[in-house]
Amino acid sequence: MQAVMEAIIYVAEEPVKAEQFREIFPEEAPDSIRQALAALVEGFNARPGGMCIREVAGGYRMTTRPEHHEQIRAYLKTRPGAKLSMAALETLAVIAYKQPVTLAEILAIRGKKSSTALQTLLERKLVCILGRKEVVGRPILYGTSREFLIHFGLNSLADLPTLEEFAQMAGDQL
Amino acid sequence: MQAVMEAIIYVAEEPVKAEQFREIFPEEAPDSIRQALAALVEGFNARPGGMCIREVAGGYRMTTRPEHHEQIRAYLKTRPGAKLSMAALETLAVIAYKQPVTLAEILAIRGKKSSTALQTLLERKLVCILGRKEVVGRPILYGTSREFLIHFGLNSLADLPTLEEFAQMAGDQL
Amino acid sequence: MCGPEGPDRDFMESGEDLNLGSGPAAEGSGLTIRLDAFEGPLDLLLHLIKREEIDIWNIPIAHITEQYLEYLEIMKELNINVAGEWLVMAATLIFIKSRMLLPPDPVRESAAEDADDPRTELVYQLLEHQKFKNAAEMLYTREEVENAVWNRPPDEVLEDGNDVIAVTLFDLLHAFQEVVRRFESQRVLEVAQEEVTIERKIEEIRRSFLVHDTLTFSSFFTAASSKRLLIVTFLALLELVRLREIWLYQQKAFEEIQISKLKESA
Repeated sequence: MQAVMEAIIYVAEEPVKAEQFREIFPEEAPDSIRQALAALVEGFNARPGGMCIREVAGGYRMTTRPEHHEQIRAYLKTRPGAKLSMAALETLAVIAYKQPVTLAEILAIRGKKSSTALQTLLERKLVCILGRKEVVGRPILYGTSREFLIHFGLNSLADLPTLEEFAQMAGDQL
Repeated sequence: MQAVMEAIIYVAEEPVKAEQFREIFPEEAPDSIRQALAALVEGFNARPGGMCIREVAGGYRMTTRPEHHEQIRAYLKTRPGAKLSMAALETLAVIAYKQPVTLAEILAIRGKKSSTALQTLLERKLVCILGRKEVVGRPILYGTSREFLIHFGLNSLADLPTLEEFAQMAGDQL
Repeated sequence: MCGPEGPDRDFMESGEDLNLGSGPAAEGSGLTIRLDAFEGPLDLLLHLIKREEIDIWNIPIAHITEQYLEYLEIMKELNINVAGEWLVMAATLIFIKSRMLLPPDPVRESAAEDADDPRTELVYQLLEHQKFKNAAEMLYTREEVENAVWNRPPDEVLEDGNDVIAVTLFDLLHAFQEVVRRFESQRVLEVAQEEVTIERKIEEIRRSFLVHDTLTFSSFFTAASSKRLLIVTFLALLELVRLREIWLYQQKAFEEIQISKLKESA
């Protein structure tokens, strides 16, 4: 079973969720699927290879190990991907921690217009529209997407450090 | 060195040739590269995993093991449908807009080797051979097939939108 | 412009949405820098507070206001379009300053001093902003890590696959546009100088660092034929500093500024 799981994580374009394995192994008990998965991840990551299996966005995903990035990049002849600007990252941080949040609320925290940054985030699908706030003007509510979790290698929003940690840091810095 | 080799075979779109590793490890002796490669392939294929490294078209390529194909196919069917890889999609786009076109011309436009992608497109019957170009070497000319039109719901190639129309479409969606 | 420790480098750092808008501008250069592509007034205040090592709970408001207004002047000179929020902050600072000059209300003097301090609200706003700047830093670090891994390019693993393909015409066009974009980006040098954008300039600079490890700061400006090109070059260098691809330094004060490429961090 572990070998098939490995092959499926390898071919999958998206992180594979544990539930998906239940469909593939309908005759297996959920518990033994979970155990096989855990054993696979542990065993795969313990070997001194070039890849690893990581938990991202609630699923399992195979990637190269970060420590080889220089040689892989040289081989692929790629440049580091288009990184987000600090303005976009700040806007994204506000959305991640305050979601669901409106553009006006983002403006209040950042103290500056953030529509260009928000546009970038929407285009890159890191942010999605969650609905509208039932107040005057019915402004759009924004939140982070699954793509956000994948982009930052997070398993869930709970993996983010708490805001209190950043508040304390801010207190120490100023 | 083996871990990096493994990672590179993993990310590569095309089978990786031994000579390519010489470029990646210029400081290593060709002999030790050959040995490391042989050890990698042997070690990788000896483990009871879901993938293997195979020698294909004079290079090394990572694939799933054939014995798991039934279950992998079952998994792939749970998805909305097998997508074409970005490489195949780009190659198909170049052929659609530039046909009749040779492999060398595709390479020049995409800036990347495209033979595996082209192979896939031929197998999927989205692309067909139109004849040979009357220049030195008489390279094969490729074009899109009837399947291609059917798949994309086009009546004829003249129905393909122009890039300008596309830009407008994309603009309207945002 | 000074080395990486220079006081104002980090303030003018730019984002990926570096746009040179083409509003009406002085000297007929047709160049206006939109400030919203840079940072906001809170960032400037935090920058000043850190630079001057000011206690955030006791901001010398008159001094900070003066500095803030000086920056606004410089921005105007640089043809930077000052957005409304900058003026709102200027008004807020001037208002706080004037309130500080008033004698304290004798009735409420014994009450919580803090609550009556006209600076309190601004302080909380600054702390809140710094909090999210820290969160953004964390995201930046995570992004760096994720940038260093690759997912396998999905290709056709099952070579005998007869699956239905889930590709729309839209995907196809998008792919073609991607190819065209890549193709065109490889031909930067053929582009007329008038059209040099920051992105192209960045690519140009990257190329010169493929050949050289160190170049002088001024060498990037000698060939510039217009003010616009000077500014574009300048912003491109700043962007590369932000991306940590290059760094600027001086051997000694007042010496020629050198630019070196940074080795990719392993």
